[in-house]
Amino acid sequence: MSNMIISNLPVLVVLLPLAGALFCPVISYFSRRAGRLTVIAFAGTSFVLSVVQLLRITDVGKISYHFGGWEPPFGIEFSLDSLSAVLLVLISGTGFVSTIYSLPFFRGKSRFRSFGYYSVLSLLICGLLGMTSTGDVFNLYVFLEITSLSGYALIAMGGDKGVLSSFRYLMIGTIGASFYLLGIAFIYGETGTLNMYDMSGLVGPVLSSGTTMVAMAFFVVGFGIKMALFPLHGWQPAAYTNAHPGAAPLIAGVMGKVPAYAMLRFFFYVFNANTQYVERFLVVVGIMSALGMIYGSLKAIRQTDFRSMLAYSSIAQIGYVGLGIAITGYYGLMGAVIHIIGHSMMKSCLFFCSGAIRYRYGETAMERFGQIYRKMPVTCAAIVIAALSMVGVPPLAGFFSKWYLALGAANMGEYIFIFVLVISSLLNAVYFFRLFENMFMNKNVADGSKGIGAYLAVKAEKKAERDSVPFKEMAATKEGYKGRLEIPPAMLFAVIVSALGIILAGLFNAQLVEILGPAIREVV
Amino acid sequence: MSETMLSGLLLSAVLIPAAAGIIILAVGNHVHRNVREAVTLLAAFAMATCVFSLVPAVLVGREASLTVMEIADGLTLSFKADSAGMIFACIASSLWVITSFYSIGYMRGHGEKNQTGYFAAFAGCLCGAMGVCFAADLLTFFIFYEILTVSTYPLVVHYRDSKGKYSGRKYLIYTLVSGQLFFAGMVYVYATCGTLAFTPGGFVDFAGSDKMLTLGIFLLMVSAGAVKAGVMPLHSWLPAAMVAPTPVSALLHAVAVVKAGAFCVIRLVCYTFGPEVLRECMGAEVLLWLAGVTVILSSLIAIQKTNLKARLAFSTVGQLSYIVMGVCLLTPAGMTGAMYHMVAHAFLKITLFMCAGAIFVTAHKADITEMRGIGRRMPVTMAAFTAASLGIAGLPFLPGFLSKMTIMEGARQAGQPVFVLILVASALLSLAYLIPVSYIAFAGTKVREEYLAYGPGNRGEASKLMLIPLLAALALAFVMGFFPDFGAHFYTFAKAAASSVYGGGI
Amino acid sequence: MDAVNIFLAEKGIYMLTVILFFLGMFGMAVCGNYMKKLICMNIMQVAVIFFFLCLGEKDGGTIPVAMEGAAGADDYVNPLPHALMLTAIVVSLGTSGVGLALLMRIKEKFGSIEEEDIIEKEKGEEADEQHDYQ
Amino acid sequence: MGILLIEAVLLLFLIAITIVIILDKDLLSSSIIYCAFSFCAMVLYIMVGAPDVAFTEAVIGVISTTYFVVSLRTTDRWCK
Amino acid sequence: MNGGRSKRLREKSVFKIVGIVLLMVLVGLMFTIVDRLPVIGNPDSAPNRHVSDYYIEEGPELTHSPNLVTGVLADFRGFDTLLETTVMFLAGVSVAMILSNRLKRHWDAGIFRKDENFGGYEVKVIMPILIPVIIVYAFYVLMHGEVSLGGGFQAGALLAMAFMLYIMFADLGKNKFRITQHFTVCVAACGVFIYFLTGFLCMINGGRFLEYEALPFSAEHGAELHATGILMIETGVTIGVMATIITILEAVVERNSLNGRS
Repeated sequence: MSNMIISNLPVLVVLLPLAGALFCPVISYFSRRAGRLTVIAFAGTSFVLSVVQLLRITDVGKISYHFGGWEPPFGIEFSLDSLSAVLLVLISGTGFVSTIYSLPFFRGKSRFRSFGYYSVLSLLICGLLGMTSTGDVFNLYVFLEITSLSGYALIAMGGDKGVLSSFRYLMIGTIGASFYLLGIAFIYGETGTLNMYDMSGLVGPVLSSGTTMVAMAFFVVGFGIKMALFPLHGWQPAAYTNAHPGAAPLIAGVMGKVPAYAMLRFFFYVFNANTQYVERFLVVVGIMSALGMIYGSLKAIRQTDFRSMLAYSSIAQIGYVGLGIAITGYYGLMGAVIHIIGHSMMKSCLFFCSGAIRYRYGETAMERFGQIYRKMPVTCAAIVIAALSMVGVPPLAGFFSKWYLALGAANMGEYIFIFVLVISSLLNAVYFFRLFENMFMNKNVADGSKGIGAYLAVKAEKKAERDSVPFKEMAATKEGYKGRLEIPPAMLFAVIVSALGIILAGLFNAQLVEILGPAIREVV
Repeated sequence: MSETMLSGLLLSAVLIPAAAGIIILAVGNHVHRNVREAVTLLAAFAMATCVFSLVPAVLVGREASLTVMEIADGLTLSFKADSAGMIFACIASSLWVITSFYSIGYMRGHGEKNQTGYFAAFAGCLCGAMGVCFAADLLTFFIFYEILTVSTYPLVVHYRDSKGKYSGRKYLIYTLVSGQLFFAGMVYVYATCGTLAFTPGGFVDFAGSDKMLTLGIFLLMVSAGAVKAGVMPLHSWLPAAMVAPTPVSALLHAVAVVKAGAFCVIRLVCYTFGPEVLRECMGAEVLLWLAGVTVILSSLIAIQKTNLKARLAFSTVGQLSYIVMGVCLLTPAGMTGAMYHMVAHAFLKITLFMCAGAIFVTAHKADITEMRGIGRRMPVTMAAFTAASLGIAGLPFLPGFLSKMTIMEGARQAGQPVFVLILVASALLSLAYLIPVSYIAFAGTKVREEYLAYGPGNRGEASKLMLIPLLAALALAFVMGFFPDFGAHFYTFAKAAASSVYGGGI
Repeated sequence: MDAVNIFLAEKGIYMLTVILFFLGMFGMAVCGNYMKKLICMNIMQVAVIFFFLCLGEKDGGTIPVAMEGAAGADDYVNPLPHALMLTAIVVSLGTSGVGLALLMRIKEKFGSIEEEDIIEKEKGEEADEQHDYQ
Repeated sequence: MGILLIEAVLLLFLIAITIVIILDKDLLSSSIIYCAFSFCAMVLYIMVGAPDVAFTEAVIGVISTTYFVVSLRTTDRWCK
Repeated sequence: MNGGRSKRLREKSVFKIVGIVLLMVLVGLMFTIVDRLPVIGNPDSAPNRHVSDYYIEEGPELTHSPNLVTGVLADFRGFDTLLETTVMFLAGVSVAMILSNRLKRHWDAGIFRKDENFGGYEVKVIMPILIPVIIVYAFYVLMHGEVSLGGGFQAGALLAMAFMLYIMFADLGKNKFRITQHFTVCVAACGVFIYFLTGFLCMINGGRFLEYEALPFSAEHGAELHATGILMIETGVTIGVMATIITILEAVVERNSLNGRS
């Protein structure tokens, strides 16, 4: 049994969340909680297996899994190296934590409504895991579609404004996916194969032809839309702001990063990045991300809503990753990957805390965050840690990705990028310290009766009377939050884990660099 | 002592304040006040013992070094206790003990809110300061430098009112911007020189690139130190930070933040760029003249300030520029004088600030004009104030005198007679802005009616918890004046550091 | 006329597909009505699918079902694009299904599916109501 | 061979249909025309030699047109 | 009001002109690019040479399915089709979730009968004939997936269409068989799970995911197993697609009747 698991690790890691999503509707026919718990159990197993896989890859180096027993160019192949293995652990970890985090949002909900959210969230995790581990170009398209569709659904579940922003995201997202499909068509027209490794061999002689250029342009636009790179980010602020509070950490934290990883894999592992043809596109990506870093931070300064501030800061942070891709040196790439890992932890931690504040006080405008640290000390500590890490204060994760990016830029002689890095982190400092001022110095204390928890309690009470079943007392009540802990234990677990993740990613990033080293040195 | 013992002491010196900060933050509100204060005091004593037990080893020349972990690709978080670091560490740890007692008295006396945050941030600052002293390479130095910046912010905005908010913003703008410039310079240095480890005499050599680039990179990096040390164009956050409670100003101006800025200049000038490179690219010249101007200008401004704490702030700006000037003279004597002036200024300035705090808490007076005849009510405090101000001015038998003389010797060695004049002029100016205060306190003719009641019989002295640390600091200063090598052998360390950088010769 | 036919046979088909693709995208951008945007989106996806199929075409190749007569590789059309395009068509159905569901919710909330009315209503919106979320 | 290639004719017809849909004011007629579009695309796929894809396109075209028409009952029928 | 309107119209027309100009530029650019593509239909262009020869020559023997497209679809790139069915299931669940934030009332076909006079004589006679034929045809298409045209999606869609016709025209009064969205989503989940199970069985039996030789059933030679594997997959796809289309239809129609306009 165990060698079956070990030999089929890549598939199990990706498909367990899918199995969870399929079981959830059937099981929740019998009992509401069992449906949710199956999804959490499957996501947990997938996380454990991805850790086992990472350990196996650190000593084996590369794993290639052929579906249906067919050799790669003919069948589909999962190709995993240390780069994708680390990302798999990150995605399944964040996914597992956010499934637990969303439990309190569904207390007292009808059987039908609660299983839907959980199976869509589980499919989002499966889509993200698949996008990271696939080695086949068209397979990446189908996983991209799964991720986008579950993204549309989760954003649409965030209320009426969420529906509108989800529709706009659907429009632009489909254009992005069609561009990517056209890119595949052009590359398929030139090389005749769909397997990335095989394609990297065949694309060499054809690199200078016009069609490959267009294919690269379409990839840049397609992935640019999906990862909300600067000029193509129209959909992103509204989508991240109005997403469902339980899914916002996963969407904002990880869903924006995996297309960036896919772009990195395309430009470095399929088209080798040192030829001057690819260089042109990387310069374009560099300009887009540099402008994005400045634009995102400036817009974030002007926001009053906490979530939209974080959304605009995500545009700036994805610019860091684009910068790393444009710098192309060993350190540039390393900086991009470390920033993907660091920033997804920071952003999901901030969205966990924003969801917790919304659950307890129902507040999202930053002015009304005054004195909440008295009642929610752990959440505010997590916000401080994540914000300081975003600004780039040394011992935390944000500093070290900036360090590698700046080092890569200095080695490559592009000093303008260091200047942009400095400006962007200063602008970050402006709006994050303004957040601290609002949190620690404002006098207007948020009142506890408007929180989502209270809202759920009221509805559950009405429902209990309707079904004349004894109403089980919840921690959140009409008058405010009465629980022993500051927020429900599931949420507190998520906040603490992500805050610890930031600290550990900061302190132990040298070990992370050692693990990622061989995979990146291979293409530099 | 064995090698592992030394590195163990080194690591614990840095970790104790951090652990104390975290404990206070986590447990502070749920436990009785005294227990929380006990944690601070315990941590202060433990750190002081760790640092002072390192002194004999470093005196002998055995540098305790320790690599904690690999922090970035190819770079390690490593500590090293060399003589320059020891001076700053000993000042910081001994004064933390004194300031803790003082701030307990101040906080209790003044009935401050959110004290837990205060003491935790205090411990955080000390952890940053310790890291800055013992850092063995630029990256570790920058990490703890930023920790110091960030953990001082809650102290500056302690009163959480609008005034506090604006001075906090000004503080952040100056320190974060200069921190990022330092970061950019450090990246360039690592990219070109391949290493960041401090070596006496400097390791930077931008082969081939022209002088202007080296000057540019040097100014980029030294701006971080200059901001914290309050060199003139970048000093305006320091008076603005006077909004904070007095123990914080004491900490800011004597123990941690400002000294860290001066120490950063020392590390950059002597251990990173090195005297030859700077002499060639005129970097030290620029800084030298800036410091000179600062010394004169700040003393002039101090004279006009009627608020006692503002006056002391500008006096700090001036005194710190002594240290920067001493280092930038690029002569062994200059460096020794600068190092020792750090010690002298620390003990004397903290006494002045404690007096100002005591006056504020007991007599609720901040402005000098309202202090006519306060000597009748608080003779001991005002006597200490007068003694310390004489020490700052450079009276013999007080440490200020020895450090000023050495810096003058350094100026003579460097062939810059104009700076000798500047030093003498500033000594007189410092008398000009400090002595009037004690004159008003004692010999003032129009004594205010509220102090008439006080006479030799009844005194309205400050509480014991504030008076004892004040007198202890002054006593230490006096002892330092007679025996420069008392306790932590500050003067020998200064000479050892100078000789290691300039290769022998005082 | 056959010169035109030859040109059409070789490259003309691609050009017309490209026109159809950009027309679909242009329709999505210009049409004010959200329903029409959805229809244009489907048209755009059909254009992409057809473009992919043209890549696999062979002169003289029959449909990709193995018969006794034809044995070699030149007798059959390339089956790979067909397999891929089945997926793309089903994906386009899924996307337009979700789009329509969103459309119905937008109609209920904003009362119309015209871009201008929605933008006006959206601006008039005061702080978003906290708890209409699922 | 006077006439143009079959595929070219069908493509021109598709382009014409798209222009009509863009300019049309009545959404119900747009949906019906979209069904014609789908049928025409099916014929195009057969011409290119892809019967499987044509079969799927025919079926899926009918179903998506049904969705469009059914959802028209909620959303309004006339557009600006 | 007219001023506002004309301003908006002017804006729109400017916007349209800019759009058309942009369209022209893009299409012109694309023409130059498309020139470099291989000529349509020449047999030795890259896509027709490299991988597709293997599919055409070895395909029928290895996958035991003369229909090459189903061979590629279900066997060589079987994983894609699993993901695609998941996309369908995902679309079904998300539509059900998005349109579910209202109190539930089960709808009936009345919404159609009230408007048009559906009860015509022809409908009553023809429908009972037509619906069974569609269902039989659907099963034919499913079973013949490998031999001739057809496959999971087409069969599933046909069954869904048969269901639609049944709901619209047949007289529901007689039987009280209530189909809730939760039920149809569960059926879709079971369909996709059958597909997943096929792959999982191969994995348990020692092969790779979706490696049909490793299916635990007994068969004379490998190709037989391929055929059973493909058939199992096709049934899974059919059930999944059918149930999803019905879910989306139910959700959309149910939303109509709740709007009180029916």
